[in-house]
Amino acid sequence: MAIKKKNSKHSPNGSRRHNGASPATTIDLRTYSIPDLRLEHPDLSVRQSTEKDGHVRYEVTGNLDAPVPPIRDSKYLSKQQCIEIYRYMLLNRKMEVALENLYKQGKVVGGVYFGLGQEACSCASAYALDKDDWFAPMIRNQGSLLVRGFAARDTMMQYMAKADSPTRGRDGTSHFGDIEKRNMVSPISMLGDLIPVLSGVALGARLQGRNVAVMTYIGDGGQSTGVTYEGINFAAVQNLGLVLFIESNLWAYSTPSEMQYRCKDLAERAIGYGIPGVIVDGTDACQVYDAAREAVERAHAGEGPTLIEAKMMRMKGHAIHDAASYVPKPMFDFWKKRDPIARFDNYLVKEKKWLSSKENAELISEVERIIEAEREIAINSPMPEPESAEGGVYCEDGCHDIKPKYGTPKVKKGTGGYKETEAAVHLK
Amino acid sequence: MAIKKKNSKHSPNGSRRHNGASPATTIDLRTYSIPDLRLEHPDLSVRQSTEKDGHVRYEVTGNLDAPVPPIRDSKYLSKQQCIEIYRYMLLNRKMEVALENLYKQGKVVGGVYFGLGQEACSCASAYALDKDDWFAPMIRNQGSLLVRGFAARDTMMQYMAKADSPTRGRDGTSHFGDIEKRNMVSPISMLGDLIPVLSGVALGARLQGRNVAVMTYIGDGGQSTGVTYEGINFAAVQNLGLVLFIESNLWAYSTPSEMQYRCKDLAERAIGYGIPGVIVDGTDACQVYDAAREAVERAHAGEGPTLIEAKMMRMKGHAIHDAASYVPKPMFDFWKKRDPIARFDNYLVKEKKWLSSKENAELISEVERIIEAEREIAINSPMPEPESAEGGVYCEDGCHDIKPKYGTPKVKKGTGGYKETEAAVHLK
Amino acid sequence: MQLTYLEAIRQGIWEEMDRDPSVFCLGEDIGIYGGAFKVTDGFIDRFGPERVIDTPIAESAIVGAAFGASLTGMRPVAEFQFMDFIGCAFNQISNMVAKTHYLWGAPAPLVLRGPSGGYVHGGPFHSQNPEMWFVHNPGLKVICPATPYDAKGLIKAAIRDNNPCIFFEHKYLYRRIKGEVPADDYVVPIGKANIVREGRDLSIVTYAAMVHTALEAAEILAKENIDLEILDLRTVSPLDREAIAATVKKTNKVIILHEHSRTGGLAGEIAAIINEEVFDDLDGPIVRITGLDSAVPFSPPQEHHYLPKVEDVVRESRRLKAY
Amino acid sequence: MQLTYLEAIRQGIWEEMDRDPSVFCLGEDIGIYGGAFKVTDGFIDRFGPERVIDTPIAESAIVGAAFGASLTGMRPVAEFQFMDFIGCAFNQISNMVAKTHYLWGAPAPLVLRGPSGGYVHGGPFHSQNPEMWFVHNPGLKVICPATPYDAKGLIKAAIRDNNPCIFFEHKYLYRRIKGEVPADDYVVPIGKANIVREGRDLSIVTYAAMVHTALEAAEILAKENIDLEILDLRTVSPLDREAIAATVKKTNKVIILHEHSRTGGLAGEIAAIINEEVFDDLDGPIVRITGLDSAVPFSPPQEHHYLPKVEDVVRESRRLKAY
Ligand SMILES: Cc1ncc(C[n+]2csc(CCOP(=O)(O)OP(=O)(O)O)c2C)c(N)n1
Ligand SMILES: Cc1ncc(C[n+]2csc(CCOP(=O)(O)OP(=O)(O)O)c2C)c(N)n1
Ligand SMILES: [Mg+2]
Ligand SMILES: [Mg+2]
Repeated sequence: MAIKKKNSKHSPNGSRRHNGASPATTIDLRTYSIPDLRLEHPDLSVRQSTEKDGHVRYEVTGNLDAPVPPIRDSKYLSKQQCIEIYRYMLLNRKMEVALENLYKQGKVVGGVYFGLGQEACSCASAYALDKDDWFAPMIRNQGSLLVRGFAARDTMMQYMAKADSPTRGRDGTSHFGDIEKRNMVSPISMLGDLIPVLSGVALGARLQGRNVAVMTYIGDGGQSTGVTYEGINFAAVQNLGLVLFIESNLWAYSTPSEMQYRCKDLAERAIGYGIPGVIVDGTDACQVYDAAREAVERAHAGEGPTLIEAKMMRMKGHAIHDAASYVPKPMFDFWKKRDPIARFDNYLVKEKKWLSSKENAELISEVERIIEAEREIAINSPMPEPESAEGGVYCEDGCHDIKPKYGTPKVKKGTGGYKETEAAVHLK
Repeated sequence: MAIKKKNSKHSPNGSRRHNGASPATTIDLRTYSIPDLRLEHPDLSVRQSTEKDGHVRYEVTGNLDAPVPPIRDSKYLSKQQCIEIYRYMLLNRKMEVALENLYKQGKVVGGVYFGLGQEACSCASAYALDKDDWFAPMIRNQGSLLVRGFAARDTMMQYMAKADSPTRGRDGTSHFGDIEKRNMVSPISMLGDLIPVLSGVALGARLQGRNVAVMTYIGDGGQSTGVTYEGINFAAVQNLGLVLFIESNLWAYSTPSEMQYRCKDLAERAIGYGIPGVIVDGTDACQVYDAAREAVERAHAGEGPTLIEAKMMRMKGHAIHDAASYVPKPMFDFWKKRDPIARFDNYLVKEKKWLSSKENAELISEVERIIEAEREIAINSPMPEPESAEGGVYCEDGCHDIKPKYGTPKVKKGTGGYKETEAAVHLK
Repeated sequence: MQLTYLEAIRQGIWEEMDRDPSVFCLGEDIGIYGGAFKVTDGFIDRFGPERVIDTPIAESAIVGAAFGASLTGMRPVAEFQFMDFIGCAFNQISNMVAKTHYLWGAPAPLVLRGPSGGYVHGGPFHSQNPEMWFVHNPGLKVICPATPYDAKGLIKAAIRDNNPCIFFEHKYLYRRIKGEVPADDYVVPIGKANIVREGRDLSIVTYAAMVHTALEAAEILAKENIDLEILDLRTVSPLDREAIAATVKKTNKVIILHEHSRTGGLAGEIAAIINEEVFDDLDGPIVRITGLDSAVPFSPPQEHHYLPKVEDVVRESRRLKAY
Repeated sequence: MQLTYLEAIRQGIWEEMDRDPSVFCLGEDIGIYGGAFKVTDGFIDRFGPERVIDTPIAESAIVGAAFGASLTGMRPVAEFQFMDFIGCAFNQISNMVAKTHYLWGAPAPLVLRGPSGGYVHGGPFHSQNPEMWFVHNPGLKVICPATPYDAKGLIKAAIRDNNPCIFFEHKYLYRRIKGEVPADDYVVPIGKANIVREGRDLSIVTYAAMVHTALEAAEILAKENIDLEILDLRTVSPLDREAIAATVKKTNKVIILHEHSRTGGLAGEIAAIINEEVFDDLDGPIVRITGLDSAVPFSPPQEHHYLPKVEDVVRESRRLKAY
């Protein structure tokens, strides 16, 4: 990411110059570079059109036959790391297949949300975090949870509302958290609220002398919320290590991204925040990782937030109930060819030859065995007792021993700063 | 405004190109032009610094001796119009002097807010509106109210909480509205909420077949609110004629703009909204007018919103109680030299010779007479009866006859679009 | 004809849009998709994308824009995808919309509507009943219908009302209940409660989905010779004080039943009203049956435990009868 | 020593910051300026800009960031410049902060504090008492002190509490009342009400500025041989049910007095509690004295009319005594 070294407080994306000294023509020309790691720039565009039968439908235009680009070699990932990410992506997908089956068997409470087509984004982003870093997934980032050390059963039990689920039945999907071991903040349904929260995590850590990276995600739809703006701006002004992935997957429920914003790419919003923005192909794990890792390193170096826009498509409906019939079919065809797992498989097996077909097959069946075993455990967990609905609204005395996670917070040193203020005087 | 003709849906501020076809080096370079009408670019910057005595204070750096730039000749304003704007600016200032005196005489309830140093911004912006356009002032835009045909007594009576004030005592300051004659929406204290509201006004008018301009204001501080973002984005996506002035007056209460945002200029945020942004010297009435007028014309032509950042300084404290001792004194000196009225006076009298000194003196005393007369009327209004606190929470039957302001709304024509939907069938 | 609760609401809005060109809809996914629950299904085809507007995900902007449009004489109907998200527009509703008429006299004829309520395993963020925050917010009308007839008549009344109305549609009822709805144009007056079952022993004051719970309990209790009177409030702000007073005057014992959490809930307000209006007529304490004081848990056994049930009404009615 | 209410709060936060390095402050204009009401005056000099953070004007971000920091074991104290602006962070408070512990077990030791209340001609946007929205929001503790002693002891307790606390400071009291505050470290327990005046004829249940109104009324009524007992709730969530029940059991008659608007207000909740706990002890209807059901008007005569007054308490006490 070219912007990495530019650590100026203002306009990290750009430079400016004035052309001309004559008053009448002074105009401020600014050049911003939004690094774009993609190896293709799909030009598809969606709009509402009223058809002859009176129906309003979405229509797609653009080159739907463009060839599939290659995977971009990572600047950082080793062979082993690539395979590990690939394995997480497989786990992610197989787990979601298992969830779909559980749903069909009537074992799921409510709906199921899928990250189909977005596994590279979830897995390679979370893979870029260090152990001490923090993260919060959104509903499609079930892969991130696996990378961060949660078991598939955790998510499965959440969907089945089981007694042993991380929230003991109280919430579903990826709505759970863990502040003890895995540094995960639970999402809530309201889109964008996590962004200032993760910024606050970075602030808390910094007060304890630690620059941690805090990664979270937001959709092309969810980023329209005001709290997204407040949260990113807060991180920018406070120079906090927020790594925000905008999962630009073309749809927000049934609404195409054209109806969420009017700029060309959401990464452009980084300019107005005064922080680096970068665009990656969200179906290319290497690009996702590289951008994420550079952002994480900026965070660790105390250089502030980064906005990463990952472009891809949501390859199912909003949730399992939604057949996505509003999506023009050619869009599915276009993006199906860009399936992140098929492409990574091809890259590892055929291009790089880092995996033999046999090893690949073994890996796949190992993953399937794991998921099957997890599924068994999850299914066998009981439903919670009705009475377990009660209690825990407050953290009662002794329920938690709260101390700063990273050691004693920094305190202004010496008494030089001490002043006989009104309060200090009164204190005597 | 150079962007005026660029009516493309995406990135109206810029163009983009890809440099290089080689995968490893693809980077997306984008050039945005943010037109900047200013004839100087002050480089002052404020930051917190801990001094030897342990006190944390604001420190200003930059060239504090820069010469005062000339007024930029307007592309549109005639001599008469310039004088009229000047007259409103005088009225604005004299009214605020009168308010300050009323306060000292104990006649004001609560505080007084001033637009000192910002009169050009309030008056010249509102002057660019046509009669059918809508606006909503913020608390410092008392000049806008005068331009839009309200009398000084209206604002004065608001401050004194009089029975004849526009809100009959129920609210103070510029918190009043008029949807019948002057197309004004009342502000509320919460910053930014007006922005989607004004966008909605434009939407309502458009549904009635009319593209109106809707002008409102927001401070460099208030624009940090999420609702600002939601509102501008809504106008951008819906292509509504919002004309938003960011009054970049360097302070939000005691907080310098450096602590509100990290980009260089707030006009840069226009890029992320995909709308035109422009910077003007907020102490130069001609620049303010020209930018406002072009934005209003864009709105009338159905070309969508415009973001105008007006740079200036708040020349008093936040309100009358605030001595603004946190502001480094040299900043006041710097901006005092840029007083919008003194500069405009000099421009009209000395440079353009559009006003003789005598005419100017007459104008000033006419304005003083008007304000004195308004003051008398305002003072003589009674206080409201206690019981007038009651009633009017709901609009009861017959309290308003509501009909579309601009005629019958557009309705989808013909029965071609009609479809025997479930609902239609049920309706039979 | 027999309509579902959902279809009744849909027809109500449809008819108002047909009748009055100043009515239009906006919200998330309400156009081509027809809304998360399909309340506006087919609207975009009939009324066009100008009057059926898909918005960005920005609740404060949706409410703000609806309010702004209402100031020009339009009558916007804004959908919240779930009423749980209404907190995202809270300030806009409370400080901008609700105070407008009182402060500067402008009417704001807008409707904010959407699905609320539990019993569908929606979990903590898709089961909420947030009406109390708006009951405690002068300037708003808050409507919570229980039947298809009322739902249609009240949505039409809300659209025609010159005040901001918040219309809570109980998602459990959407497709689960059907009822007779006349073909002719009609409205149900806002602010009027309705006795849905006459009885002599004690009164249940309730609304929305709980009306059906109360009716079920009444059937059971009838067999034990306990005769419930059930008052469906229909509108929770402004409240129909007369109707509340009248039923208590008649039966002298009252249970207030609501789905939302107990503390600070509507039952308290009604208890205070009863004290003010008919204290001397009370022959027993005012009893509350409500949701628990927590978020609504997701897991079905927990949700069941959390929410008021028929057996709760049966048990409390027996207890109060015996008092 | 004698301190103002404001100074007591300021000392409380100061001492906690001195004592515990995990406590820090954030908010608008709290640093060099010391806050709109100067509650954090001098803090930035003493504790440095890292622990006294001036934020952008973004209430949802302030609450979100405070919450995030609390998850790392910090104890943030976030200031709202006026509590009227708390609606701008409503969703973040209600759905993120309040539900956290119940849903996924994380404690969130943060304090949201700021000035609330009327009687200062602040008008509709600077006089609000928005506590009810949070009382009806399980998972939050809501604190409204009336005296310097309680204010200091409760702000310290709130900072040490492992739950999100909302701390309403009555701006009318800030500099108008003084009271004895011990020099030693102490806390006042959250959730415990306090009898500030013992009496036998009837009870006034109230809190915050209204405690002083009730005390003034009691002086007047004492001359007429009407002896008021005054219960200062101090914490409005969780409520001290025992204390409420005990005073009603003692006097058998009760007036609930609060400043915020009537409908959906705290008096309703308390009326319901009294019904549940001590119905048989009531010798008269539960009486409410509250603000009117509208925004708080700006003009002094109107504001005076809107807000509860000493004479209201005197009049209603006489009436209830005679019942
Ligand atoms: C504030 C808010 N408003 C509305 C919703 C309802 N909702 C849930 S997901 C969704 C679409 C989200 O789209 P996007 O952010 O693009 O994420 P994606 O589903 O594409 O991953 C909507 C409207 C919500 N969760 N939060
Ligand atoms: C949402 C919200 N938060 C806080 C405030 C309190 N407040 C009133 S004015 C102000 C400063 C505004 O600064 P700016 O927007 O730059 O406008 P200026 O006063 O400089 O014109 C603040 C913090 C408010 N009115 N609204
Ligand atoms: Mg999306
Ligand atoms: Mg400012």
